[in-house]
Amino acid sequence: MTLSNKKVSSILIGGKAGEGVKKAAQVIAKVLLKQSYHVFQADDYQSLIKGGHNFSTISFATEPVYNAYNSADLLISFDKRSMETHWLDFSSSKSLHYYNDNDAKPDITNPPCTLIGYPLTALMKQIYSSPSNVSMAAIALFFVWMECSEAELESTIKQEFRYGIEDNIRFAKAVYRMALADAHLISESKPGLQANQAQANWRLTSGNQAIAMGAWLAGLDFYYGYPMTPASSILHYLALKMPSHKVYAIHAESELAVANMAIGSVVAGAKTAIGSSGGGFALMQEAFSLAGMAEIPLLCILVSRPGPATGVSTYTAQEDLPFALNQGHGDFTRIVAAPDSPERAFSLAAELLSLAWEFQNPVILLSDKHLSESSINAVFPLDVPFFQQTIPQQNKPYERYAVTDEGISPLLFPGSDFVDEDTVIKWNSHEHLPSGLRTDKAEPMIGMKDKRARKGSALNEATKHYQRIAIYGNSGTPVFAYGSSVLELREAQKYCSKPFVIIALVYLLPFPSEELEQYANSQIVVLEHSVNGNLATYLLQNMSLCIKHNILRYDGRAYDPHELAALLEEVL
Amino acid sequence: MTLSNKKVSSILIGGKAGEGVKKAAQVIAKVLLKQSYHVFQADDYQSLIKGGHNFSTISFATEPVYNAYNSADLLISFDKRSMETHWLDFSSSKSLHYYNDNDAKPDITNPPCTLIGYPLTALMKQIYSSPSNVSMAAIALFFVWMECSEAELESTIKQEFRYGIEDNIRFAKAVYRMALADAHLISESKPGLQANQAQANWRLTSGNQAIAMGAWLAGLDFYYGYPMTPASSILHYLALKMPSHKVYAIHAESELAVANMAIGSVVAGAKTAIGSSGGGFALMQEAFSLAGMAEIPLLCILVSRPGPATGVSTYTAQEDLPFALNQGHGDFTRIVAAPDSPERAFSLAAELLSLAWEFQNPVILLSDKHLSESSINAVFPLDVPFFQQTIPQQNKPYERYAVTDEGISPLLFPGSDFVDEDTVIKWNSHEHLPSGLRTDKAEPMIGMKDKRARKGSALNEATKHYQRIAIYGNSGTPVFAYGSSVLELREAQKYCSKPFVIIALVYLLPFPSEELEQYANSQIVVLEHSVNGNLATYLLQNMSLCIKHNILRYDGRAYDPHELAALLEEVL
Amino acid sequence: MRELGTHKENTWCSGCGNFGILTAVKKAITALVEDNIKLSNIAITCGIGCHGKIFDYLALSGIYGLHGRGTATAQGLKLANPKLHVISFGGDGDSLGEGLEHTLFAAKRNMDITLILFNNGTYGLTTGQFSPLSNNGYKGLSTPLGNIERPFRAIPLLLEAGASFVARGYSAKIDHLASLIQQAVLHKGFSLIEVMQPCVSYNNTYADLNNRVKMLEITPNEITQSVKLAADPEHVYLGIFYRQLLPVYHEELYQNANPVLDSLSHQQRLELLSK
Amino acid sequence: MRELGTHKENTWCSGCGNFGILTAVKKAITALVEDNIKLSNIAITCGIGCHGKIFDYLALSGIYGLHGRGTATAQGLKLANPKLHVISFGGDGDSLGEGLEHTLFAAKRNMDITLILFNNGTYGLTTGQFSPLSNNGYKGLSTPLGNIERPFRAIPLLLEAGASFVARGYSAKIDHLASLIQQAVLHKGFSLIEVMQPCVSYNNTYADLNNRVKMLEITPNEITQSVKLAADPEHVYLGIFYRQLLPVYHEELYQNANPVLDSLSHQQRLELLSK
Ligand SMILES: Cc1ncc(C[n+]2csc(CCOP(=O)(O)OP(=O)(O)O)c2C)c(N)n1
Ligand SMILES: Cc1ncc(C[n+]2csc(CCOP(=O)(O)OP(=O)(O)O)c2C)c(N)n1
Ligand code: SF4
Ligand code: SF4
Ligand SMILES: [Mg+2]
Ligand SMILES: [Mg+2]
Repeated sequence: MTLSNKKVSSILIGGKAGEGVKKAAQVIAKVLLKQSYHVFQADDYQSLIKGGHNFSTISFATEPVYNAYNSADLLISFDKRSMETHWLDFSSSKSLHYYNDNDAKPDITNPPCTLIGYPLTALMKQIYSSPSNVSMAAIALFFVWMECSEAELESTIKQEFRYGIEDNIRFAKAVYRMALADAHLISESKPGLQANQAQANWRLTSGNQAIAMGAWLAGLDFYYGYPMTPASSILHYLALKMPSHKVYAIHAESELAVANMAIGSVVAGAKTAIGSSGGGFALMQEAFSLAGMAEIPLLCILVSRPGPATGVSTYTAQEDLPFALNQGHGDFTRIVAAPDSPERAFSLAAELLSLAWEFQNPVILLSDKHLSESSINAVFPLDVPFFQQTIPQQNKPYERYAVTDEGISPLLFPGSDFVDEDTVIKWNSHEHLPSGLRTDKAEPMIGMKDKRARKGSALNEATKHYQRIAIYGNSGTPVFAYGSSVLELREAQKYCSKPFVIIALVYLLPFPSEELEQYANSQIVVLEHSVNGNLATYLLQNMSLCIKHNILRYDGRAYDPHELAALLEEVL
Repeated sequence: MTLSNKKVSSILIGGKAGEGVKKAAQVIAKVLLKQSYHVFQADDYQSLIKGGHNFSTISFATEPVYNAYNSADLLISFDKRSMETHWLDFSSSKSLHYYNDNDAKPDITNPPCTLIGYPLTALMKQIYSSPSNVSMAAIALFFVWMECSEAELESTIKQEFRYGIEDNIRFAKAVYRMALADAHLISESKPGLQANQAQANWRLTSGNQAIAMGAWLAGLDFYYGYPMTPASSILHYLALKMPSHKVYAIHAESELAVANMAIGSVVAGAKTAIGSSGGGFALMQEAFSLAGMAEIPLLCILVSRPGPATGVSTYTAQEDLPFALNQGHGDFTRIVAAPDSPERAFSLAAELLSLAWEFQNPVILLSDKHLSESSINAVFPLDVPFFQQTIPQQNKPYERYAVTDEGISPLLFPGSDFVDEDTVIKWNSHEHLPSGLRTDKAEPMIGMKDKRARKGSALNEATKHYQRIAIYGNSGTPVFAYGSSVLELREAQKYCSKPFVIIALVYLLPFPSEELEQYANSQIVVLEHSVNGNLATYLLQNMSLCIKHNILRYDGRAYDPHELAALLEEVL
Repeated sequence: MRELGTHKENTWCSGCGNFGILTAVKKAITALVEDNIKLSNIAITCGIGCHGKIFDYLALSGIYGLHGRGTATAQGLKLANPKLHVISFGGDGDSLGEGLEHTLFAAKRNMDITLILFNNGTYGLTTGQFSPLSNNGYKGLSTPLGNIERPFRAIPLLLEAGASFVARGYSAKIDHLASLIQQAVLHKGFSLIEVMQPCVSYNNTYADLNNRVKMLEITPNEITQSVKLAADPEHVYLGIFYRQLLPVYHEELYQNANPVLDSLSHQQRLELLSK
Repeated sequence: MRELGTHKENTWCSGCGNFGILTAVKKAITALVEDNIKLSNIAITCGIGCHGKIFDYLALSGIYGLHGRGTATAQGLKLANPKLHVISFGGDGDSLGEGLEHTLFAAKRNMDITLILFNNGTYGLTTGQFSPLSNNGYKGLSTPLGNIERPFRAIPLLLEAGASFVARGYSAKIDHLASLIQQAVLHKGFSLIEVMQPCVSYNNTYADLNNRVKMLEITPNEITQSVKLAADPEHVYLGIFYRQLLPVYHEELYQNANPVLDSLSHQQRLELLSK
């Protein structure tokens, strides 16, 4: 293959829920990754189990890819709905569109792209004795397109699928051969990319997987969750890792249980995280406030989707910023940080869990569906902090909330080996004395509130040791964003004729004033997925800026890089 | 009686929980009110049912009294603890201190005040066959001090108590006579105030009662609550009014039930309110967000106490501002307003309920313990808005979320007389089409979010028709505050030698920028009951100001007017 | 009678038991209309889950509520306007997990509403995690090694909580189910119908159910008998397990008043307040 | 053995049943220490209410949790370190109202913790509103005309949910109660002790209880018998109604592992991740 003028290629697979669209895309992404392509896989799906219309996109290149493209080079449609949707929306004359011509033949004379139909349904009927799996066709067609061998196809399927292997291989091969015969028709669409050198430590990783693994590396013992898209996959992933990684993933009866069980586990000394999307997170607020009061280190993961209420469950949004920044009632210190890439999701989860433990405070990791559920070829940064519990100097008697200069009290856990019979460790949801006994007296109230405030200031200071903002680009208008919007911008940056610098807010609270000072009074652009322009408002509330334009998108979808580049050209 | 140089007199009653301290204070306040004194009654109590130490203060004058005083003219102690506490803390040489000398005789030679003990316990033992009631003594002693007749004492007791009337009267009279014999010792402490003309429409009203009645006048049909101090008395008060006022007060199984049952009632057309303190309010967030999405008019009452978590349940605080301003996940319009007096609590509850209905949006009334549980001689402003449901022009088919220019859709309720068999009224927690059917499509998402945003802008505009800020004073440094802090300032204003103007934020969200413009770039002082200075931060985030001083108090107690005046003199 | 369906695309998996329930609900509603119940006096609520989608497929008024809170919302509707016949559709995760408290309190109060419980033994919509009614050993994404809990028994639990009408139907026995629904709605007090609903994607119980279902011959007189039959290890009995008339909450609260329809006018309130 | 009390002023009303419970708990703990249970391996939790104040009066480690969430917190403690004997103190409002779901799920899971339920039939701390166990007709500030609900039956409800040890004590029968607590803590699995606790301020049931309490002679073999005795309309039976050994949740989850004590080191994690 030769290096063409096209830098990034994209594959789009569409079909019904239950047809294995996402799985096929994953397999394809993994194959590409093995060939040392950088990949970005995004899945668009609806809140239903079978039927409807799902599609997945894999964009890949020899350099990093930060986002998925709408305009695909290779389109594969399992059904009529997919075919019509993607063909009309995203096809170019150079695209190749494979479709299932048992489903419906397009009724058009001059297709906008190379259009090849195969009788997939009929073929499956012939071949399968077990339940059929049309997603094999996507893999096979991809192999033809990529000029990979039939043997590789076979071994890939063997590796990636557990059931009905025989039939799957027979079907995949049949499709492969059929398409190979037409290989002469498809050359124009081919990726024509040169692969890089093999990258041993790449993994196809979603944002949620990275969060899970980053927290785990930093010592995570327990994860409590209740299924809620798009946070559920953290629970699912850790549940799978339970036997091998000694991390316990518990699906509790509700988010209220999740948060309060988690707090119990922390009191017993376990490093613990919880997660949900907006609606479930809302139910954890009282416990979040308890974590503030009782000085419970707890990593809380909020993965946003469009709201309010149940909203749109399987799409993306950044509407929860003010909610995340102001979780829980009462005065205590909040920390909120948002990863701007899956790698950052890994390091940030570790950082935040460690900060939580160092300062005995809850922390929030704010992500969004597009970041959490999209996958890339990630390399995990392993040099992340790990909070090592030291056995505290035990003043006798031990006081859970001993008042110290920095506001941080020594930690001990019931049942731990370092605790003798006389030690009493009392955590409390009421205002309390240093001993952990409840109080309602004025003076101890002031003392304890001051202690927590001092601790909070130290915690805010400590965030400065980490990378609180990230800057991408060299010159031009600053464009502010956080979360997956940063990924959108980074990919669009490749195409935008007007230069811009991306200012990614990794730490949102405390507001990274020092790092952002350089932009004071600048003319900036803000990109976010909300109606209200929450990020722009938040920026204006915390520094002096002139917002030239606030790009707001709130239809649950991520930008196509070209579309965003064009938009930026207008507003920069 | 003659008008003395002392403008405000105060009575302080201390005793154990269960001894009727608060009830005695209430009776005394009512008697004063009947004599046309302005009163302010504040109750300091702990989270326990019997024992401990409670005290109530009644400050009164011939002009309005906005707060209670620590320094009392008349002190009545039922037990040793009260005697010692109040005597040492608050007595002046002109004070008169009655105490129960069966409990403990003070061991001091030169008391700082006139000190008179009576053997109350022994007397009760003699008199009572039924359970004794020491609070009668307080009423009797007050009657002597105020030079009211024994007959008036008797009729007051008859009116105010239901059980054990005979014994109560006998005991009260015995105390009265004993004290009358010592009347020559007490003249110095006497209030010496001239009563005003009788005010027929005054009622002794707490902030919570005013909220309840204001909302009721504006049409309240249902109140759902779950007990939580200091919000519970709204539930209790309305439960009492149920038969006479046709308002239904339901104590549900939890705050989650409260909020979701309330939403159900709104869907059936009932004007509905809910209330709690921070911890319970936190549990209502998901439903609050549902109200935002489904366009549910709902009055939500948040009465603050010190947090975080369970905090200090029976004291006051203003720590919940950021939490109140950012309730619920997802983008929708929030309205938050805080009464600065019991009268305003009445009008604001009515205003907010009407705004909620006019714009089909949840609203938050933010109060605090000191405002909600203190009582004054209030006059209810009856000219408050009342949202009159009009039968909407029914486009056929009816669409619950019809897209309109102002963003407001016509309201109809299942089961109402105006609904025919063909009308289908669908409210939805998901993003939805105008029909109320769920959608996850990009275009209708945008349409509906835009509609709600338009409605939100109109709602924000509409708040301008109401008094969004209140100004007290003519000249001097502006001192900003909200809630009960305004009351503290108004009373302190009487004594502060340096002039200041109180700027009370009644509407907190939308931020009353227009009204506050006149203070742009001023040097101001901010008073609030929080550690973090949330109000100061909020002001700075929304306008350009120079905060000379942020007075923070966070021990759960309100300021004494003289104490605050002195403090203000330092910082103004 | 007008159409009870909507134009919303149905997104249940083909073969899902929910289709049978939808048909049964429509039949029951049709029968209720014949019983002189007005469509405009029926209100529906639901939680979030595959079951909840029935809200979109029925041209009836109501509110598509929050996950787990449908029964609370239903109670609020009934209290505000007792003229309404309120039907709440709940999932097993929804009504016996996230929203367990509301379900049990609705029963405790004998609130005059009907809960149709879609028992598919799984969290369908969120891709098949175990539910409070899943069997021990059930494998799902959150329990890849198998569910280590034992299931609740919906009917005995609700009976213990105070439900005054308790029945079980099967999504594949549409006419029987329709008749249960009709009776449940007509029952004055809290009625539960547990519907055995195969989830073809995550918990396909058709074969097992078809083997084990059996019609109850009579409604037992003794509650212990109801419990025993409902929990029979061999058969999945279908029918009405319990039915009793007990005071209903809204009448205990305000007898025959109707809070919404009798709501005091502004004038009446002003007068009362000025007294 | 060291002192089990603290210096915190006791603020229960004099005569409150809670005093008896406190004494019984101390006795039970003393006995458990004699059974070789270490004080440092006992952890307590509670909700908010008068009952919760016991947390301040016991020199034992643990967390004073949120209203209604004590049982959830207790489960988290146990799961993290199964060496701990976890005792949760719950009010009737707390454990069967606000936190009903956690209580029933702890039972369902047969989580190896002990719940001591302070049944005073009222919300004591918030000034005596009706609770989920209050009788019909009970008058409180939120129900001035009388409670229109009927109470849950704590023991039958918990049995139905799956509790494997269920008992009832009386705060005035301290030794008996202490022995129940001791046995409950030693029981492997979820144990409930419903303690009849007169609230002298809002629900003084001493006279009634003293009249009606009766000791169970034996623990029934049949669960239906347990339910019948627990719900006896005439007598308030005291004793153990049910006891059975069933798999406990934490062992089903990780057998004999101890998540906290066996937590992987940084190095082990790095190695595993690099594989
Ligand atoms: C507060 C909250 N938590 C979680 C979710 C995500 N969620 C949606 S449906 C569902 C479970 C569905 O299970 P079930 O109630 O049994 O319904 P089914 O899909 O099986 O019909 C969950 C957990 C949510 N919508 N809201
Ligand atoms: C979320 C929340 N809601 C309400 C409260 C207020 N509250 C404190 S204790 C209590 C009820 C106490 O009743 P119960 O659990 O029976 O305990 P008891 O006082 O009777 O021992 C309530 C409602 C709270 N602390 N938290
Ligand atoms: S996932 Fe199960 S319950 Fe949901 S629609 Fe499919 S078959 Fe039905
Ligand atoms: S209110 Fe009742 S439960 Fe609470 S301490 Fe007093 S007597 Fe005990
Ligand atoms: Mg289900
Ligand atoms: Mg109680």
